[in-house]
Amino acid sequence: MSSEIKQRSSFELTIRRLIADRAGLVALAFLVVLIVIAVGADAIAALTGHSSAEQFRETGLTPTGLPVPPNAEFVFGTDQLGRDVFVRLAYGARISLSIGFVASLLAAIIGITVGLVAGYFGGWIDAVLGRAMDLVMSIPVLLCMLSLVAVFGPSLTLSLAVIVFFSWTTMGRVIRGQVLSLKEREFVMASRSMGAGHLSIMVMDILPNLGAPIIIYTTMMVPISIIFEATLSFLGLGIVPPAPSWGGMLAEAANNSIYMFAWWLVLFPGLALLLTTLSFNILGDAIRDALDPKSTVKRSTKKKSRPIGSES
Amino acid sequence: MTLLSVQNLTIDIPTGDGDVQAARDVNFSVQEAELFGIAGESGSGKSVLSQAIMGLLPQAKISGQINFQGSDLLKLPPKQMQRLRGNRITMISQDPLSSLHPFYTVGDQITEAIRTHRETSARDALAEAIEVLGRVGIHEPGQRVHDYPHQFSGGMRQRVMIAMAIVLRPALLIADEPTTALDVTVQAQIIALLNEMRKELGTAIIMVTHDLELLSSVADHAMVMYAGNRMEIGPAEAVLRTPAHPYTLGLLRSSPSHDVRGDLESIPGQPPSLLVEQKGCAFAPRCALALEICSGKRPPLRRFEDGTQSLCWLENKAERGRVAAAPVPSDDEASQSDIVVNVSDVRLTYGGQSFLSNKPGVEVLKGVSLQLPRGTTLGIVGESGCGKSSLARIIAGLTPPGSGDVQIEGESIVGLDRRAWVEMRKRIQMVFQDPFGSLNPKRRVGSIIGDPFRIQKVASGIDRKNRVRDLMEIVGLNPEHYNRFPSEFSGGQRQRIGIARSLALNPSIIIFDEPVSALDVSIQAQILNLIIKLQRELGLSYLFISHDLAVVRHVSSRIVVMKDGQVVERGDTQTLYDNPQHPYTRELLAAADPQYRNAGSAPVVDRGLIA
Amino acid sequence: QEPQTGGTLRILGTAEVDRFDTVPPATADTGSFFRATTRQLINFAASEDPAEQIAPQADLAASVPTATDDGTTYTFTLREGANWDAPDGARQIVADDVERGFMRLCNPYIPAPAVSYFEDLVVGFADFCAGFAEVEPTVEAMKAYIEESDISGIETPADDTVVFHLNYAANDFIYLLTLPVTTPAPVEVLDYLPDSPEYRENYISSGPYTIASYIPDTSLTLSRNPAWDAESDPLRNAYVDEIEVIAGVQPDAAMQQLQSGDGDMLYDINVPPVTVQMLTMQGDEKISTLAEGASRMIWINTVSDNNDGALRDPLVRQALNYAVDKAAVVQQVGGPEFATPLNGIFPLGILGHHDFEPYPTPDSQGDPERARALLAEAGYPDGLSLKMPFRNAGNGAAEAQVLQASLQEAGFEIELIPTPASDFYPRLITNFDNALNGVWDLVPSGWSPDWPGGAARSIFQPQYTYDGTHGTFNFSDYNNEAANEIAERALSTTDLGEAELLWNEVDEVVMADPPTVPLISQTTVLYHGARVENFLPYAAGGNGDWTNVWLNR
Amino acid sequence: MISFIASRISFAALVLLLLSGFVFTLFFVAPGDPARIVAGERATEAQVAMVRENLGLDRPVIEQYFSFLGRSLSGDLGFSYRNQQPVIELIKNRMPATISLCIGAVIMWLCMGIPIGIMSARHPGSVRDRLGQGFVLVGVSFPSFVLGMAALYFLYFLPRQAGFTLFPPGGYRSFLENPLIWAWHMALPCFTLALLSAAIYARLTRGQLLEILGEDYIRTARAKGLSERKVVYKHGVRSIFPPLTTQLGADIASLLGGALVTEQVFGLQGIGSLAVQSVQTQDRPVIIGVVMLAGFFIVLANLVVDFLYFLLDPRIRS
Ligand SMILES: Nc1ncnc2c1ncn2[C@@H]1O[C@H](COP(=O)(O)OP(=O)(O)OP(=O)(O)O)[C@@H](O)[C@H]1O
Ligand SMILES: Nc1ncnc2c1ncn2[C@@H]1O[C@H](COP(=O)(O)OP(=O)(O)OP(=O)(O)O)[C@@H](O)[C@H]1O
Ligand SMILES: [Mg+2]
Ligand SMILES: [Mg+2]
Repeated sequence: MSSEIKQRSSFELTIRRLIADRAGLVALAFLVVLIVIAVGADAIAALTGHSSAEQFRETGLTPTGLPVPPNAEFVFGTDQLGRDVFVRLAYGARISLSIGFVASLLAAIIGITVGLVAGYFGGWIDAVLGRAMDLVMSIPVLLCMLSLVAVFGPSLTLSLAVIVFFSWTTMGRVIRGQVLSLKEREFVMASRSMGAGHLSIMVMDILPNLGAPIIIYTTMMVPISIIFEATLSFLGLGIVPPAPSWGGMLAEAANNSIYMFAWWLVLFPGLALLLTTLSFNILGDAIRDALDPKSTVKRSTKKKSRPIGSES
Repeated sequence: MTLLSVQNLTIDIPTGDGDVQAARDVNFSVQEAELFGIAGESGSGKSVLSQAIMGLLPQAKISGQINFQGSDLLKLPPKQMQRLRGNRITMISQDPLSSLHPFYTVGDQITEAIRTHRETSARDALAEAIEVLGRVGIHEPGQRVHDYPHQFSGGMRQRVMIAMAIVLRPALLIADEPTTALDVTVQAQIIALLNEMRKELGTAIIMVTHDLELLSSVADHAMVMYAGNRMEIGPAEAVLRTPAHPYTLGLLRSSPSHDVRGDLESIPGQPPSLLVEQKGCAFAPRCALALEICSGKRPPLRRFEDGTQSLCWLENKAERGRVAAAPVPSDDEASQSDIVVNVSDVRLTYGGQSFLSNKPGVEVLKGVSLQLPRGTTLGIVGESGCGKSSLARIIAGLTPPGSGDVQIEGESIVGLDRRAWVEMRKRIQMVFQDPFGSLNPKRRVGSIIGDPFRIQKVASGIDRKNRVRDLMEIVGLNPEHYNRFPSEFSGGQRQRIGIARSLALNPSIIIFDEPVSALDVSIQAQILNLIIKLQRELGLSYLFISHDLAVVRHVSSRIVVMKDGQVVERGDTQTLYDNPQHPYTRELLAAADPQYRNAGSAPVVDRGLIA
Repeated sequence: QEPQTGGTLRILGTAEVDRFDTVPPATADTGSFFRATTRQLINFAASEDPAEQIAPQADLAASVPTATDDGTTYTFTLREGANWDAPDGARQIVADDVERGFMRLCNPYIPAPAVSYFEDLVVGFADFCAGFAEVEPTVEAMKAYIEESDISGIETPADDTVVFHLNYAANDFIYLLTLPVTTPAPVEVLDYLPDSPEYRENYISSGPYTIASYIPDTSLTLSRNPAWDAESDPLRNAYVDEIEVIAGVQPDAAMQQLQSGDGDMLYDINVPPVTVQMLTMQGDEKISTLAEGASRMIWINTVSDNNDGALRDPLVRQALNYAVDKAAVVQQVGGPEFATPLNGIFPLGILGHHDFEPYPTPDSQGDPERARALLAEAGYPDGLSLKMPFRNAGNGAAEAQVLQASLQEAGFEIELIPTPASDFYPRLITNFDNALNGVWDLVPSGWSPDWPGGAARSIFQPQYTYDGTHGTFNFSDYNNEAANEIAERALSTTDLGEAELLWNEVDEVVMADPPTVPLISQTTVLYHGARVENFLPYAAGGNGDWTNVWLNR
Repeated sequence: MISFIASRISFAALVLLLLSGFVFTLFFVAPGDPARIVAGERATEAQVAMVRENLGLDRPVIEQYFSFLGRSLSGDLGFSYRNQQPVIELIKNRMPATISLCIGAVIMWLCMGIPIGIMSARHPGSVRDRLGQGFVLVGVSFPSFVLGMAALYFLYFLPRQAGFTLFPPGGYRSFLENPLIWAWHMALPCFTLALLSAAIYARLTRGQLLEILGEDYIRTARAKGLSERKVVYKHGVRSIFPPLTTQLGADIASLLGGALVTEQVFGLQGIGSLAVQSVQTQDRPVIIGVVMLAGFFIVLANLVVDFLYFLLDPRIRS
């Protein structure tokens, strides 16, 4: 019976530690709320009666076309086209989060595959893949993005492709490094001595041990991708209007100097971006701590004690 | 004169899971120029104790007294403690490889120690560093002082650590397992060196170790710890020849001795968790002589005439004397002609073949030949780096030999195609040194042991599960623990998992590559017993690799001695012991025999230390 | 307030002054620079009065001549004391320089697009250009050709007299002569390729300022031209000593600097409507407006087979005209101060503009019902799906979304395609193949005439006529013989009043079969720093006149 | 070492070759027409054709590419379509601003990230730790254009409106002319750019240092009787330099990207804004020049980083 309880204890412990981390929990809660908002953006639109692209030229704009500040009808104010910022933020969450998730996921998959293969096989395969990673890292990202968009025109797919193309290398390097040391571990040798093939070793023996870096780097990559998209929007290379993304909203506010007048156009998307990034980072930290009990012990032991350094 | 006296020392280390009670009411004292030994299983609190004396446990809750030269170290302000540390009290630790800063030269690190405590010019400090390096036996210290730690061998690094520890002529030197990470031959030299320092400088030495044999030969007084308790203390001779406490006795009985083969008497079970409050005797659950009272009440202190004190309910010393071990089946019964492993003139060179570098490769194996008859054990000994593991990997088919041939049951394994190779796995299996590293930490034990079935596509589903449970039973694991992760097992249990896995496919040959060197003596005995039992019951043939002669001797009927990639001597165990032919074999034997390690008579050959 | 001389005028821009030479195509903003360093026969005065802004004045010419020979001959006398800042000292600008200037226009190295206005008009110019096109684009070959050839329609009987002979009467010829491309050229420039680094290094100014230093892409400093004689120049006062044009400043940074007094004027930066409204609210009076004849419209692709050629049907195009909410577009760019709804092809401030509403909607807010009805009548009761690329810069995205919103309401499903500014005209729109292949259905576009005022030709000809060779800015080869015929009459009459009526008629004829949806007439809003006094809009530069402001120090 | 440098240089050459090929193809795959931009929007087809011929754009792509390669080998990157200046000249003019920006930012982020990381690692879990990490996280949470604009608005515009000057509005001043003014002008842009990466370094420092403080050799240092300060700074911090160096190498490419936006916002005429400008005007020779230059610098910086690593870690040295 006790064995039944203990069966899951490693996973359970991780979850317990995760729950014990209050900051991590708050971050997680925020992200969950955000996802709910993103998924339920249509409901929000229905609730407010404002769609994301609808322009309220009478109530949402002054006669000279200035946006109106937060009020009863528009809780977060309107933008320069008289659209409801709140509703657009909700839809923006959808797009920004999808970009974040999809880009990080794709980049993670590529990075993991390449890192795994390079690290595991070593030799010329590693040399070729390693150089390929170096090559990608030697490409001035934004410059090439600029050129690419100049040629193909901006689109969500292109933004995604570029973000993915330039961000898988981080994961690839980390994974490769880990695999290099993992494949020297005796349990790999043990599998080999039992006749396991390369694929079996990579998938059954090495991959399960990469959980921590994969989760940590993927969570870190999500906000980075979201911000990257914002920068692209600023340079006019982002997604296609009238679809809103947070970065695009910020870029619109920035581009027409409208932020000097309409603070709400910067504040709300900025806040959304800030909280999301913070949450992902805090969550990433929390997961890392939870996955790596060593660091938890270290932290919690030292938390209670006086700092090592104080001498007086 | 008493240099250090520790009284009622209790140490609690707070962790996320609760307080670890790493030391409980420990008392002892150390005289000037004395060698005081502390022994005990892993996790018994030896290191915590020595760090507490050094004042390196700022986060711990410490009570009691540590009197050093008249002042209580626990009450000393941090600044003053800092002044003592590294100056009057110094420390060398177990792992010389990681205890030196990799980015500073050896000289820098020694002069830093000097200049922290004494006003000297950099130049004088360097001269002093060179002098002390010479004293610990580093050749050409004037040049080597500018080298980085990685340019030194393990033994030399430990010498540097010692140099750093004695350069300020401390009153007390704490050596926390100073030789565990080193080769037997190097070990002997380090011990000799420490003894010499003790005599020359009058430094008292606290030596922490779990090598009881070693302690009995060098220590003046010895203390045995278990789960944070001082179980026994007294003159080393007395404690280790006629132990009072059942725990000490158990430890001694678990050690493979040089003259007896057969089953060892191991201490069953494993040490308790230090997170749990101890009510009675911590050792009670594992103690063969336990009384009812043992688990309920804290045992009293018993004093004996020979000066030993023991923390035990038994009024008399625990029984001394060995149970006659069941004899290992004689190899003569096995037909010498049925050779299951035949290695002929195997050579191996690492590197060198690549066209990118024109460096010559390192020749690791220089023509090794050996035969393993069916149902017997062939022991392979040799110092670290002599190519034992490389040889094992070649025989196991994991590394192709550079040249030469390996035949398993008459079939060459060189140049097999993938299918035949996979098929060959069923005949020969391997058990690895590190019970922590050889099990995938992220997979459940059931699936680890079932791996051979999965890989070889032998059994699946319920069938596989049942077979795994059977295997677990064979090696003495609770089949209920099928779904646990390796981290939930102790070292000894993990090694059992490894053995169970190697048995899965009913191999005829198992290669053990240092299967017990990472384990405590008590656990080691359990595993050795298991190995011997399995051989008896399943008629397996073993290749047994170790650098510990006693262990090899205990299990093997024939022994091969390797040095620098070559076999220098071979023969059946008894003959080899009684009449070693090769000087290296003699050296090994000498280094392993405690009688040789006493100061003065140590055959200090500086071989291997100075590269 | 008394004018003050001296000081350095700081002009902020995102891009640098793109051309030093008047021949290669330049942005309209470069007009301000040309104003300071070059002189033309005719020019405009800097003024706050909209009428005066577009009245041609004599610059190099001693006076504005009237046409003779039924409007086909113009005779100019050059002003005395108007000098080149030649390497060997000041030298009088002569008639040959004027002709040389025209000759350089069709050089084979990098020709001036505006040459098309003169090629047919000036006698013998077409032949000259045809010959020039055969010449190697090297300095030597081009110099030789210019030196040995002649434009028969430009006579230089004396150093101070130039006579232009036209193939037909053109009542806007005087306006054409205000174009920077008509700047005379000194003999020295023949030694350099047009606007090459050597040309820039050896710049010869004729205006009150000349180049003191130039760091490509970063800054351009103008200092006083010693050869310039104030007496000879009625239009420029040149109060400041130095003019520094600083490039690389982003629009909102520039606005901040202007408000803080760290900058004086803007170069290629349009004042964002929001900023102007903020400033107006704060009671800032440094705001002025300038009507240059700029307009915005939606071009309709009438040549593609998209939607089975639905857009070829005039009914559908009329539906589009009914559908668009022009008031929203006005609101979007900042309200009535900045723009007025436009219903014809000629914007406000252009000779030919008149108030008419061929497709009236309430308050210009669009009439979706009417549009739907027309659509249904044309056979598209379920509406149409249309692709609309837009220029993804500045106000482009906002405008496109406003248009999308009102068109959507009338049953037009609009797919927006953001296009980088660098691609929009050069690659997407002016490439006729894209129209043919249906890459776009609608495209929001803008047009400014090459000169202000009597510029109906500069609006009608490039956009609404087709003579067999594809015109770059006539995106779907629109042609209307009736309109062409009326326009010809409007151009050749010497009576400007009659010309105006004829142009009105042209407008109506075109709009009856609309190739476009006119959106708004735009007014440029100008702003300057607090130190700047006497800020007078200069129509041909689209900004305040550098040569007439002074600094309040 | 020599073979290492040689392999690095040949890799650099390969990178540049591939980059140039990439950019070249990119601009030929699409029917973008620089000739039209040069000839002017209102030029006729005939005029555009004439310009196209003069620019050599009518020749086969391969031929253009190889003639470009040939010329660039001799250091000639061609002329800008836009203002006909030699590309090399343009880039040379723009270098000081970008180099100042990048170096300044690197120094600033190291000066922010490492101390914060050290502080955090010394007191993990403390309020100071959380605050430090929070501060740097704000840096990564905003796109750099927002940070830059906020910096300009709050640190230049508002004080200026209030009647005093805190920071200049942007623009680049030569270091050689007046280092103080240079520094004053570079402060905000460098800070903006630095804030982006400071967080990464603070966290890296924190993590690495925490790990290193648990190493045996740190215990040795303590056992020597060194003060805690010395233990942390001399023994602990010294060990985080190699991993930091590696990170630095990996960051060079994104640094250039960040510089691009920062230059835009602060009106610095550097390589980044040159790139934006050239892309906007399809100034192909300049784009190719800039991309190749950037690639070259990234490879070069990585070479330097490798060399630094080599100097910093004696284990690799021998
Ligand atoms: N810093 C620490 N924080 C929490 N627990 C600790 C710490 N250091 C040691 N312990 C625990 O204290 C107990 C005693 O550890 P210690 O290192 O003294 O054992 P040891 O006798 O030296 O063993 P070994 O022979 O393996 O070195 C162990 O249970 C260990 O897990
Ligand atoms: N993959 C490898 N590449 C290069 N050299 C190697 C490799 N594996 C081992 N060596 C070297 O070969 C020699 C023999 O190694 P091996 O592991 O066989 O020694 P060993 O006798 O098993 O030592 P130990 O007792 O430490 O396990 C050593 O010098 C080692 O450094
Ligand atoms: Mg220990
Ligand atoms: Mg003539």
